[in-house]
Amino acid sequence: MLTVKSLESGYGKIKALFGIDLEIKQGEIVALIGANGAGKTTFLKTVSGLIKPSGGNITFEGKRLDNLPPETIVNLGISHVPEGRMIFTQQSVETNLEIGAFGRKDKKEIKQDMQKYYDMFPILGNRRKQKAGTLSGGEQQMLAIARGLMKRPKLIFLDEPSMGLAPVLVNQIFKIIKELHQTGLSVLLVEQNVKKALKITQRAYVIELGKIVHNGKSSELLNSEAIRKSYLGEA
Amino acid sequence: MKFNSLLENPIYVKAGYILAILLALFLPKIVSDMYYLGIVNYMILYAILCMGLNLILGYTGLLSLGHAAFYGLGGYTTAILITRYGFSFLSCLIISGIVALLFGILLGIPTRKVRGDYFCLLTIAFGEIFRLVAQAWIEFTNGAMGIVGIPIPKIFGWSIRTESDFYYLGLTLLGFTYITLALLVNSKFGRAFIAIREDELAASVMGINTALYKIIVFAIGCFYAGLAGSYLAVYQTTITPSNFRLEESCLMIIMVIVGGMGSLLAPIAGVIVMTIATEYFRGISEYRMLIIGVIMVAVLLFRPQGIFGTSAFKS
Amino acid sequence: MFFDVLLIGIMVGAIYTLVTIGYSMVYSILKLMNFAHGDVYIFGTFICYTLLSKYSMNPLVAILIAALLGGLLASLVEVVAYRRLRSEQHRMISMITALGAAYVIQNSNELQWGNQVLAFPSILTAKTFQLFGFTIPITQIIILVIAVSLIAVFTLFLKYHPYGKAILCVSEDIPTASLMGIPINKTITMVYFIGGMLGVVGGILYSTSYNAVSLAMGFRGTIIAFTAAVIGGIGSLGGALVGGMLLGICENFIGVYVSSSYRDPITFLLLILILLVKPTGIMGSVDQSKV
Amino acid sequence: MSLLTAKAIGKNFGGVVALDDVSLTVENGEIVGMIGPNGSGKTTFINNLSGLYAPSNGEFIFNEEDITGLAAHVITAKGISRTFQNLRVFPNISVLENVLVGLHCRINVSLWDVYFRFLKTRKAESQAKEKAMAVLEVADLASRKNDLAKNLPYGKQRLLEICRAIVSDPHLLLLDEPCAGMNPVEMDELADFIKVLQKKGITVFVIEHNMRFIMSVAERIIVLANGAKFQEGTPAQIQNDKKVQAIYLGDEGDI
Repeated sequence: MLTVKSLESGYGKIKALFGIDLEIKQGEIVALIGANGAGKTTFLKTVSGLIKPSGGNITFEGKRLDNLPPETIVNLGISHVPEGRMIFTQQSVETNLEIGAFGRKDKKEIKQDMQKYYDMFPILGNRRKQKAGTLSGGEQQMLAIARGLMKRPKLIFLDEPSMGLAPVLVNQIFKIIKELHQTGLSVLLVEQNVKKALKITQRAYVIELGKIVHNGKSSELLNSEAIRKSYLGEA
Repeated sequence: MKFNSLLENPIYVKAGYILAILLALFLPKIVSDMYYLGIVNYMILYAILCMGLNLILGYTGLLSLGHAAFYGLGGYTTAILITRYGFSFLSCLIISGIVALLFGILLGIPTRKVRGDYFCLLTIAFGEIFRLVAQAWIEFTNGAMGIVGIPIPKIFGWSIRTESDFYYLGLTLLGFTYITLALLVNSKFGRAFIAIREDELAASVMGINTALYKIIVFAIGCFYAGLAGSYLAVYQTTITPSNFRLEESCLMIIMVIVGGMGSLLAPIAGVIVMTIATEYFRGISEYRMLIIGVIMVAVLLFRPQGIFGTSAFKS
Repeated sequence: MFFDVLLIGIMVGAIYTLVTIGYSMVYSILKLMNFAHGDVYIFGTFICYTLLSKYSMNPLVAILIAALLGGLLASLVEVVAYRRLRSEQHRMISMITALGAAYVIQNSNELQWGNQVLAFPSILTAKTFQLFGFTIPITQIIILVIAVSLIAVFTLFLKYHPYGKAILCVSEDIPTASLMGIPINKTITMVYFIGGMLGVVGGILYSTSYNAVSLAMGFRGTIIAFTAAVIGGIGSLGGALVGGMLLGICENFIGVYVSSSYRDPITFLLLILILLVKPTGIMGSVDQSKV
Repeated sequence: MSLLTAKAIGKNFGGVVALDDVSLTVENGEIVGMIGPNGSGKTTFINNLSGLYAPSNGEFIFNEEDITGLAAHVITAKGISRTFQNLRVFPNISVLENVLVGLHCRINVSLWDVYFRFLKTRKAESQAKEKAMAVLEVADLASRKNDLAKNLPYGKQRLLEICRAIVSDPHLLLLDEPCAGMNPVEMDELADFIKVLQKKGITVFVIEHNMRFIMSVAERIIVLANGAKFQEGTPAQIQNDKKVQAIYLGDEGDI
């Protein structure tokens, strides 16, 4: 579905990715893990078009994505739920969801989808008229995910969805991600909560200093020494 | 490319400087047509203004659209002191610079609190207040008619009458401007100003009192405008509020940009190019200002560092 | 007397609000001081003047054409002069480019219409009516109604139309908005278009109520818009309304009770004082930049 | 007496608690590391210490002097220098000039001197240049002194930023993620460089994500989580601490 070959990218002159190869198959849930500053967010931003790649190529369902603007890429079916949630804090919960569906013409179904997510996240339903900035961190994360789903994507990128959330909420978010995958959505999950991420994903890539250093079945990586090292250094 | 490598060779550069200085010293002997010498005198006037503005704009990165007001403060100070109170030109010149400097400090104080673009608005507002007050306060400034009949200035017995006299007076002021600016820019203060332009926050953790330095730089830049205003008053023998309109501030900015921001002598190139362009297009005078505007936008879009400016303003 | 001044102040305030909206929106999205704003609106006002006085066109049609042309000019300026500069660059450069664009438009306007004050045809009735013992001119009421309803329409557009919401989201966060599929370039051009249009209508209303149009009103308009936007807090519609009204009313009172020739200096002084006391405007909030 | 004592530092941003009751000490000559997940408040701590923000609660005692809430330039003059997470060299001036800006508060020249005492100014300037060059020599940047800072490779720019910070002979150097964006070779060079600085008597406080780096450089590590101090110990202790592992790797939990 998504194939990334020797992708290079960075900010201005500063390179952050040095030849990333990554693949996601239809219906898969894949984790991309690595320490802070390893290049995870840069990778997502490059695929979704926020950063222009400096080398390599990205194909999604046979179409080249590199050098397309983000608004085109999202319309091809990739939703990117950015790090730090980045909801529109001055707008109502409802407006945030409507904006998520920007460009969709099927008004009725948009309404249905919104209702679906209000049912899925009742707290959002209760606060639909409230400014999104007044939501708590966990609620904002739910809103960000729901907003990302309003486009009816085929593939969704989740960047650090558990960041800054209380443990109870973290579990809840991971449950939601698991359920989403079960509905047939393909997921690429970037996480700092490595263990949980490996638990709910099928495969995982480990990124270090802009390069993929391991990849394989999540269950195998879960107890691997390599992962611990990647995070805490050699003992 | 060739031009740049020529600039890098110290021998050519030195020869160039000597040639330029000789040319400057003997120009009135070479240019006999007073009309052209008059144009050169205006160039000198603008060079002083633009070098001062460049300190604010190009070195420190503060956008000031009120430079004409400080120019005007100098002009009115000299005009009023000479015509009404019989001050000597030299004392007027100094007082004019100081008046502009003091107002510069006053207007510079807000830079401490206010963001860059709001500061720009402040300078516009100040410029307009100055012009409108000069227009409305008829008892003091003679309103829109301006102050006329400013007498011929004398310095230590030297009466400055002819275009050539004014040329040497201007050249002296320009030399003073250059030397004092060079001293400042090549000191730790100059580096501090540039650091503020490059990254104000980083500058502050380098131990630079950014709030104070912005006031200093603004006031010093305005000081030169005061000098230029004083020169204008005696050179034109009349000044009116319309000498100091916002368009004048814009023109100075255009000159600085075309020449190049953040390099000491570069604005002079802008002054020369823009003055010649203005003269060249005189034949189609109604389109002249339009063409100048187009040049300005084009320069900004395609060569924002100007002819000789620093790469800080390049994309 | 007091009441008349207040009424005119409110009318002028409503007009200023129209002029301010576009300016404030642009600022909130791009953080760009659009110096060309006033020159665009005076261009539209001149167009309307020509259509009315030379071709005796139906006022409504003339206003519509003028507003459309003004909007187009504003978007043209955006595409030609500002778009390239939107990427990372020294902020001062984009500000000066805006200044350059203003210069070009202003000089083009001058070529066409000169720099004299022209008599703008009066398109509204000069009749008055009595209410609670006050004489109220109908012109001012009509102008007020037009201005207020345009502000209302635009507010509703922002609140309910998908593109309106898109504008609000773009002004909050451009990258995230693009992740939602919002075409950023198109949206920004649209903001310029709408801002230009509203400005032109404001300019026409102002000119018709004073029966005058001149080149100098353009630059003054830019300053007014900026001042009102800053006073009210940049980027919010409410702010534009508060700022515009406050400015319109203050200005009229100063003009009548203090001195008409010191009207503008005092207004500008007010601006300076407000910036000194509360740099974020009366309704604005503080933003702390990330280190 | 410790070089730096932070007493119960707290910082709120409009109701959001970024730092909560953080107390720590830094001894003279130490290299102290601070780690913690994203958003745990590390940079906020440094920003408060270096005077970019004023803390909402608590106080910083530096060299037995209360420096809480002083302006950034004053704190620098007192001997605390810093670098930035997102690299803030002055891009359009030369390498040498960058370092000279770092010397700003140590060049004893007033405006009066600039205009009226040329000889004094010249002497001060040339002394400053010598000093700057000496620092550039140590960092192996001397040969590139005339290059614009932005034309250096990324790793060298990072190094330049540190040179700029240490040229004023600070007592305490704060490094905010100095490794970000560096490759492993550059990181090793940096680690060596920091140890050289320590030998020169500079106390170093470093925030870093890269564990390999911080474990090899720091003598003592403080772990921050959710704005509060979470753990403190030697690198070995921190590495084997189950609780620290949990905040970095998370737990499996019941999903």
